Amino acid sequence: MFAKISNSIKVNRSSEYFRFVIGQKELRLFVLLAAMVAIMAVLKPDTFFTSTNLFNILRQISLITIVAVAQTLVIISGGIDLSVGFNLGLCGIIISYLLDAAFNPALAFFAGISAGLLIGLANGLIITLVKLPPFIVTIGMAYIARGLAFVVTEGFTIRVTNEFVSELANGYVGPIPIMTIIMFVIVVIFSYILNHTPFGMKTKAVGGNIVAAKLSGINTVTHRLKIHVIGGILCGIAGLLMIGRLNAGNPNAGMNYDVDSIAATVVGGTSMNGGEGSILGTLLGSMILGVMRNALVLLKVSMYWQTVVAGAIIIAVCSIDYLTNKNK
Amino acid sequence: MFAKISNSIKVNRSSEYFRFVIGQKELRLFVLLAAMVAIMAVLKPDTFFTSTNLFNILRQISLITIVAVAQTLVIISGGIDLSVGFNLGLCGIIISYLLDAAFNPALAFFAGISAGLLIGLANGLIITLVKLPPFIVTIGMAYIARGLAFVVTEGFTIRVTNEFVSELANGYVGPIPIMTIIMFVIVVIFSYILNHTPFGMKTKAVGGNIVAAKLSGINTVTHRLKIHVIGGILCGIAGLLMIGRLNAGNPNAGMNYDVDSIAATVVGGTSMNGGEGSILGTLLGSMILGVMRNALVLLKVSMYWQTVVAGAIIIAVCSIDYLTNKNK
Amino acid sequence: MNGEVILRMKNISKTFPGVQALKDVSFDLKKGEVHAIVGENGAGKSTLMKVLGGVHLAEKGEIEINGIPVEIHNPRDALNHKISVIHQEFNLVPTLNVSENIFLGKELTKKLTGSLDKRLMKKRSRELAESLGLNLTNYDAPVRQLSIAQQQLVEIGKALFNETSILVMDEPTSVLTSKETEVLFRLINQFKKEGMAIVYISHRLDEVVTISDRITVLRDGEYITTMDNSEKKASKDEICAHMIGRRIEDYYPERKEDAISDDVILEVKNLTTEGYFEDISFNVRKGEILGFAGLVGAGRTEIMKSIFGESKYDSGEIILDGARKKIKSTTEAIKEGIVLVPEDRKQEGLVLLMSLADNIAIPNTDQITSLGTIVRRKKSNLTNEYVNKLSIRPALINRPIRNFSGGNQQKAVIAKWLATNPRLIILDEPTRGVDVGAKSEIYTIVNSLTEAGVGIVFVSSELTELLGVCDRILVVHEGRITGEFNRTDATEEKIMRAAAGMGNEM
Amino acid sequence: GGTGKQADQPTPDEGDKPAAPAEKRTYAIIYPVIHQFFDPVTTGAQAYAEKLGNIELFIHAPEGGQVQQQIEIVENLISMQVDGIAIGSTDPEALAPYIDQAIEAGIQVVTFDSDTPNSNRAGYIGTMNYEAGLHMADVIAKHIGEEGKIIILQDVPTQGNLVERLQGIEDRIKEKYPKIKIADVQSGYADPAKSVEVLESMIEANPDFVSYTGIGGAGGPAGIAVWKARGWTNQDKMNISFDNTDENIDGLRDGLITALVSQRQHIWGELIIDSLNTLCDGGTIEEHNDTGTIEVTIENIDTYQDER
Ligand SMILES: Nc1ncnc2c1ncn2[C@@H]1O[C@H](COP(=O)(O)OP(=O)(O)OP(=O)(O)O)[C@@H](O)[C@H]1O
Ligand SMILES: Nc1ncnc2c1ncn2[C@@H]1O[C@H](COP(=O)(O)OP(=O)(O)OP(=O)(O)O)[C@@H](O)[C@H]1O
Ligand SMILES: [Mg+2]
Ligand SMILES: [Mg+2]
Repeated sequence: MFAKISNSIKVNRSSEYFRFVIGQKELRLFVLLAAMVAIMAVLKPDTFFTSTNLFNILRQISLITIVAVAQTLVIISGGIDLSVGFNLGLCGIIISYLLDAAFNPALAFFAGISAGLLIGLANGLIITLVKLPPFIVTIGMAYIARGLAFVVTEGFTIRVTNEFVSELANGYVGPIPIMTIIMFVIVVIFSYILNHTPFGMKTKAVGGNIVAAKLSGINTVTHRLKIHVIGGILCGIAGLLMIGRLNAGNPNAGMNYDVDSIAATVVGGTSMNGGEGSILGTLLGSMILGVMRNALVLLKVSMYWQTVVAGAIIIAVCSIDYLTNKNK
Repeated sequence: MFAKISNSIKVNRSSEYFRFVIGQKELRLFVLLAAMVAIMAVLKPDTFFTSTNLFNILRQISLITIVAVAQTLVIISGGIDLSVGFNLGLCGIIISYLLDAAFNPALAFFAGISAGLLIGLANGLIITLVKLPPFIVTIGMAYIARGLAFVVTEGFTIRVTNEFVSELANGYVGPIPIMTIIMFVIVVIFSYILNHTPFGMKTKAVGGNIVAAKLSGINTVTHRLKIHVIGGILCGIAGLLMIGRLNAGNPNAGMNYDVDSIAATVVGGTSMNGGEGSILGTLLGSMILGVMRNALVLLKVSMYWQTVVAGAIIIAVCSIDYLTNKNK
Repeated sequence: MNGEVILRMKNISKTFPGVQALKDVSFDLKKGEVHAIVGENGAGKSTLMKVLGGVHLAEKGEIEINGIPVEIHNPRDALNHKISVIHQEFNLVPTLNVSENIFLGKELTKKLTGSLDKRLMKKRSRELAESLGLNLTNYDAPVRQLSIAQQQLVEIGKALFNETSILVMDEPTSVLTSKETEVLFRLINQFKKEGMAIVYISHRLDEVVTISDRITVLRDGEYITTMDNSEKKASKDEICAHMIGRRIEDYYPERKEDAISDDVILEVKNLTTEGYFEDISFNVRKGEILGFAGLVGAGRTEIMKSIFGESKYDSGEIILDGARKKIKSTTEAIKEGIVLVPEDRKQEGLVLLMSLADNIAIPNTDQITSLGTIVRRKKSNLTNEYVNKLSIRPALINRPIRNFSGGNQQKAVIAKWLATNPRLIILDEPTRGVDVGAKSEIYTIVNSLTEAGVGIVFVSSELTELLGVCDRILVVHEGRITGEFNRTDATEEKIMRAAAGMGNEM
Repeated sequence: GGTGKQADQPTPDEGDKPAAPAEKRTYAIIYPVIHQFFDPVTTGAQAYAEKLGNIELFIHAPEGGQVQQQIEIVENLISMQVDGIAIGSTDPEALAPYIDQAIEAGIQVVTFDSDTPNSNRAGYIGTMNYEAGLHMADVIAKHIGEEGKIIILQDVPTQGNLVERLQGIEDRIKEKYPKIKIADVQSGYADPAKSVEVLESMIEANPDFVSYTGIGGAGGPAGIAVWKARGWTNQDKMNISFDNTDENIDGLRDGLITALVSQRQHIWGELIIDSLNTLCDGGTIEEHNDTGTIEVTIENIDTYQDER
C-alpha cells in the first residue's frame, strides 16, 4: 500500500509535467507564430498586415502543408519520405499530360493521384519487404519519379488550361483561397485520424516500438503500406493543386518539398524518432516558415542573406522550442 | 561442465558465421563492382575499358568519396549530416575568395578548411548541447552555408588560378590522378582509425548505444563534437579540391553531395542506425555508383531516362546486398 | 474441465544461425494449472514460448490446442487462439500512455463514429491497474515515464485484457519486489480457479515452487524432465541439479569477517535531489558489501547514478578516501575508481552490436593501446584474463555480445569494470534475469573482490539475496534511508517494515 | 562579328534619356535563379537608377531556381505594392497568371531573359532563345567547317529558355548542315561538379567529337575544367558555348574556348528601367525588344560589348 502511495506521488509529479508539455506544445508554437505576426504587423503594417497578404501566405503554405501532413504521418510511423517532392511533381505531370491529350479530366485526375498512390506503395513494399532503410529507398524513388517526369515531358512544361484545376488552386470562397480550405480539411481529417481512431493509435505504436506493435497483433507490414499509400495519395492531390497553381505541369515543381516538408514537421514538434507527433503542430510549423519567407521579402532582406537567415531561423525555432520546453 | 562444452560448440559455429558475414560484406560489394566492370568491358571495350576512362572514373569519385568518408563517420556515430555539400561549397568559396584577394595561399587554405571545421563544430554543438535532431540541424546549417556562399560571392563564381590547387585536382603521379591518391590516403587513414584505434571503437559505441557509451565513461558530447569537426575538416579538404577541379569557386558546387554521400555510404553497407559500418565499404559504394553514372553515359542512355535508371540501380544494389546477405 | 490438456507442443525444434535453440522439445499444459519452465540462461525457455506466441516459426514440430492441430504464423494467430504472452523483453510502446498500450490491437471504439472511446479505455485500464496495485494519478503520461516495475505491471495488465485461455508469463517478476509479486500471485491463483492455463517462467526458484503445479526443466534446448509440484514441495536442489547438470555447493559463499577493513572508501553526506531522494548519508568500507533494499521506485537507482556522476544532485557531499569530490561525469567517477553496473544491462550496460571483447575494452582502451593503436593481442589477453576469471561462457571473445545469455552478459559488464581496477563497485540489480548457476557465480565473484579490498554497493530487490550476500543492509523508502541492519540482526520481516516506511530502527 | 538580330534601342551613351520620375518609385527585378550571368543586369540597372535618381531597386531571385518560390516572391511583391516588376520567369506558363495578378494590382510588368508570352506583360527585353540556338548552330558550323560530330551538355532539361536554345540548334543543323551530327546530349542539372563528370564521360563515349557546346550556365565552365585537366586547347577540340560570364571570357582568353555566343545582358538593366519608367508614366513599349546575340571570339573579345 505504501509503495502505491509513494509511486503515485512521484509519478504524478513527472507525468503532470509531461501532460503540460504535450498539451502545450501546439500552444507554444502558436505563441511563437503570433509573436512573429505581431512583430511584422508593427514593422510593416501596410504591406504585411493586410488581408490580401495574410491570405496570400495561407495560400502559399497550403501545398507544402498538405505534403507535410503526408510526411508527418510517415515520420510518426517511424519512417521518412524523401520522394514526396518528385512524387508530387510526377503526379502533376501525368495529369497535365493527360489533360493536354484531351483525356476526360476526371480520368486524368484519377490517373495522376493513382500514380502518387503507386509510388507510395512501391516505397512501402520495398521498405517493409526488402527491409531497406526508408531514407535510401525514398531517395531512389525520388530519382525514379523525377526521371519519369522528364521522360514524359522531354523537358518541356505542359500547359494546363483546365478551368476546374485552375479554380481549385486559384479560386476563393469569400476571401479564403480554395486551396487553403482544402488544406484545412486535410489537416482536420488527419489530425482526427491520428488522435481519435485505432488507425492513428496503431500508427504511433508502429513508430514507437514496432516489435510491441507486432506482438499486439497489428499487421505492421500492411499498416506501414497503408501509411505510404496515404502519403502517396496526398502527394497526388498536392500534384493536382500544384499544376493549378503553376498553370502547367513542370517536372521540377516539387523540388525541395522533401526537405521543406520535413522542416515543417520538425518545427511543428514531431519527433524524428517516430511514435509521437501532431498534425496540428505541422500546420503551425508550416505557417511559421511561411510567415518567415514572406517577412524576409517584405523586409527587403537581400536575396543573398535570405538563405542564411532562413537556415538560422529554422534552427532557432527548434531550439527555442526545446529550451522553453526544458525550462518548464 | 557439460553445459560449457556444448555451449562453446554452438557458439563457435555462430561466431564464425558472424565473422564470415562481416568479413564478406566488402567482398560482396567488390564482386558486384567487378561484375559491373566486366559487363561494361564486354559491352563497351573501346570506350569503357580504357585506362583513361577507368582513371577518369577514379578521379570523378574522389571528391564524393572524401565527403562520404565524413558522412560515414557521422552516420556510424549515430548522426547524419545534410550540410556536407554546401559546407564543401562554402569552404571552396572562401579559399577562392582569399586567393583572389591575393592572400598567402597557405593562409587561404587554412581559412577555408577552418571554415569547414567551424561548420562541423556548430553542427556538433547544436546537436549535442541543444539536443536537436541532426537531420534538422544540418539542414539548417546547409541553408546557412549556402547563403554565406552567396553573400561572399554575390552569386559570382570566383576564378581560381593557383597552380598548386590546380595541380592537386588535375595532376597525375604516373597515370594516377593526385586527387585519387589523396582519396585513397584518406580512406586508408580513416579505415584504420575506425577499426584499430580507441577513437574508432568509441565512435561505434556512441552510435551503437549512446547510453551505454556514456555509462562506460566515454564523454559522448566531446566525442560527437570531434566526429563533426573531423567531418567538417574533410569537407574543407574536399572544397579545396573542388575549386581546383572547377578552376573556380562556384557557390553551386557541392549541390547534391549530401544525398550522394549518403547513397555511397548506404550502398557501401553502413547501417543508417549507427554503430556499425565500413569506410572501405563506402569507397566501394562510391565506386559502384561512379561506374554506374559513367556507364549510363557511355551506353548513351537518354538523359531523360538516366535519372530513372540511377534511382532504380541504387535501390537494386541495396536490395541485392540485402538479399544475398539473408541467404547466407 | 480443469485438468484437461489444453495445449500440446510436440517435438519442437528451432535453429537460429549457428545455434540450435530447441531440440525436439515437447511440452503440455492443462487447464487450471500453473506450469513452470525453468532452465539456465539460453536454455530455450523464451524461444519455446515465442514459437507458441507466433514470434518465431519452428522448423519442426506440432502444436495442438484442445486436441486440434493449429498453425501459428504470427502474433495475431496466437491471439486468435486465445494465447496471451507477456514477453521477457519489455514490449510496450514508450510513446503511448497506459490505456493506449493496454488496448493496443484491441481498441475500444464508439459505435457511431468508429473513433476511439478514450474515456472508456481509460476507465477500464484504471480499474485493472488498480487491481494490480499500479496506482497512477495520470494515465495520460507516456509509459516511458514509468519505472521499469510499473511498466511491467502495465504489460501484465495488457495481457489480462486479451480474451485468454493460455497465459504465458516469461519472467514477470524479475523487476518486481515481493510486494507486487504477492499481488501477482493472488491474481494467478484466481485465474487458475477460472480455468485458465498458465505458463510461468522464472529464475527465482522460491517463486516457482510456491506458485506452480508442475515444473518442466530445459537444458541446452533439450527437454530434461517434468516434475510434479502439486504439493508445493519440490526440492530446489533437485531442480538446480536438473537445470545445470550438477549440484551447486555453496549458493551464497561464506563471508570472511576480516575482509572488511576500517578504511572508509566512500562517504556520502546528506545527498539530495528534489523529487527523487533526500538526505542520503552512508559510508562504504574497504572489503565491505553494503546492500540497498527498497520497494520498486524507492529511488535507489537514482542515488547510485548520482554517485556515479551520471545524474546531477542538488546538494550534499561525496567524500572519497577522506577528500571531498565533486564528480561531474561518469568519466571522472571511473578515474576516481567508482564504477556502476547498471540495472538494465541491454539498454545501459552493453553495446549490443559489439563483440564481447570490444564491450570489455571500451573503458579500458588505455591498457590495450600502444602508439594510438589498439593492439589485437593486448585486447585478447585482457579480455581472456577476465573471461577466465569470471568464467564467461562461451569464451569466444569475438562473438557479438547480443548472442550471449543474460548471465554471461551480466558477467561481461562486471568484467569490463574489473579491468579498470576500481575501488568501489556499485551493482544495481546485478542478478536480474540471471539463472541460479550464474547468480551463484556472481556472488562468488563479488565475494572474492572484497578480499582484494574493493568496496561493494549491492542494490537488489530480492531480500533473500541481500541477506545472503551483504555485510550491512540499508533500506530506502520514498527516497529516504529508513533502516540500517547488520548481517547478524537483519531479517526479512524487519527489512520489509522499513521498506514500507513502518520501521523506526534508525 | 555579331550576326544575331539587333535591337533598335538607344545605347547607354546616347543623350535622349527620360528624366528622373517625378515621384519615388520602387522597381523589383526578379531573376530566375541566383547566377553571375545576371550581374551585369544588376550593375547596369543600379548605376542607371542612381544616375536618374528617385528610383529604389529591389533585386531578388529564388536561390535554386524553384518555380513555386518565384511565384511566392511575385505574390509578396504585390503585397509590397512596388511600382514595377521585371521578371525572368523560371517557368513561363506557371508565372503568367501571377504576372497578370500583379498587373491587375496596378503594377507595371516587363519580362526579360525568358519571356512569359501568355501573360499581359507589357513587353519582353532580352534574347530570343530559339534564334540564339540558330545562331549557335551557325557559329559551330563555321568553326568546324560544317562537318563533324558535336556533343552538347544541357543544364536542367526543363528550363524553358535552354530547351528553346537546344531546339534552335537541332533545327538549324537538320535544315542546313547535313554533315554535322549531334552525337550526344546529356544533362548536368546545373551542378558544376556533375557537369564536369558527365562531360568527361561523354567525351570517353565519343572520342571522335570535334566540338562541344554547353547550353546553360554550367556548360562553358565545365568544358574549361575538362580541357584544362586534359591539357587540351581549342586547337585539340572546340568548346563553343553560351554566354559571356567571366569564367567563359577567361576561358576564351586562355585558349580553352573557341567561341562564345553571348547575350547582351549588360544593356538589359537600363532597358528595364527605361521601359518601367515609360510604362509608369503612361506610355507604351515594344512587345519584343530582342537584344540579340553576339559571337565572341578572341578577335573581338575587347570590343564585342560595343557592337550592335
Ligand atoms: N533472435 C535470435 N537470434 C539468434 N539467436 C537467438 C535468438 N533468440 C534466442 N537465441 C538463442 O537461442 C538460445 C535460447 O535462447 P532463449 O532466449 O530461448 O533462452 P532462455 O531460456 O529464455 O534464457 P533466459 O533465461 O536468459 O531468458 C540462446 O542461445 C540464444 O542466444
Ligand atoms: N526517466 C525517468 N523519468 C521520470 N521519472 C523517472 C525516470 N526514471 C525513474 N523515475 C522515477 O524516479 C523514481 C525513483 O526510481 P529509481 O529507479 O531510482 O528507483 P529504484 O529504487 O531503483 O527502483 P527500481 O527497482 O524501479 O529501479 C521512480 O518513482 C521512477 O518512477
Ligand atoms: Mg528468456
Ligand atoms: Mg532501480
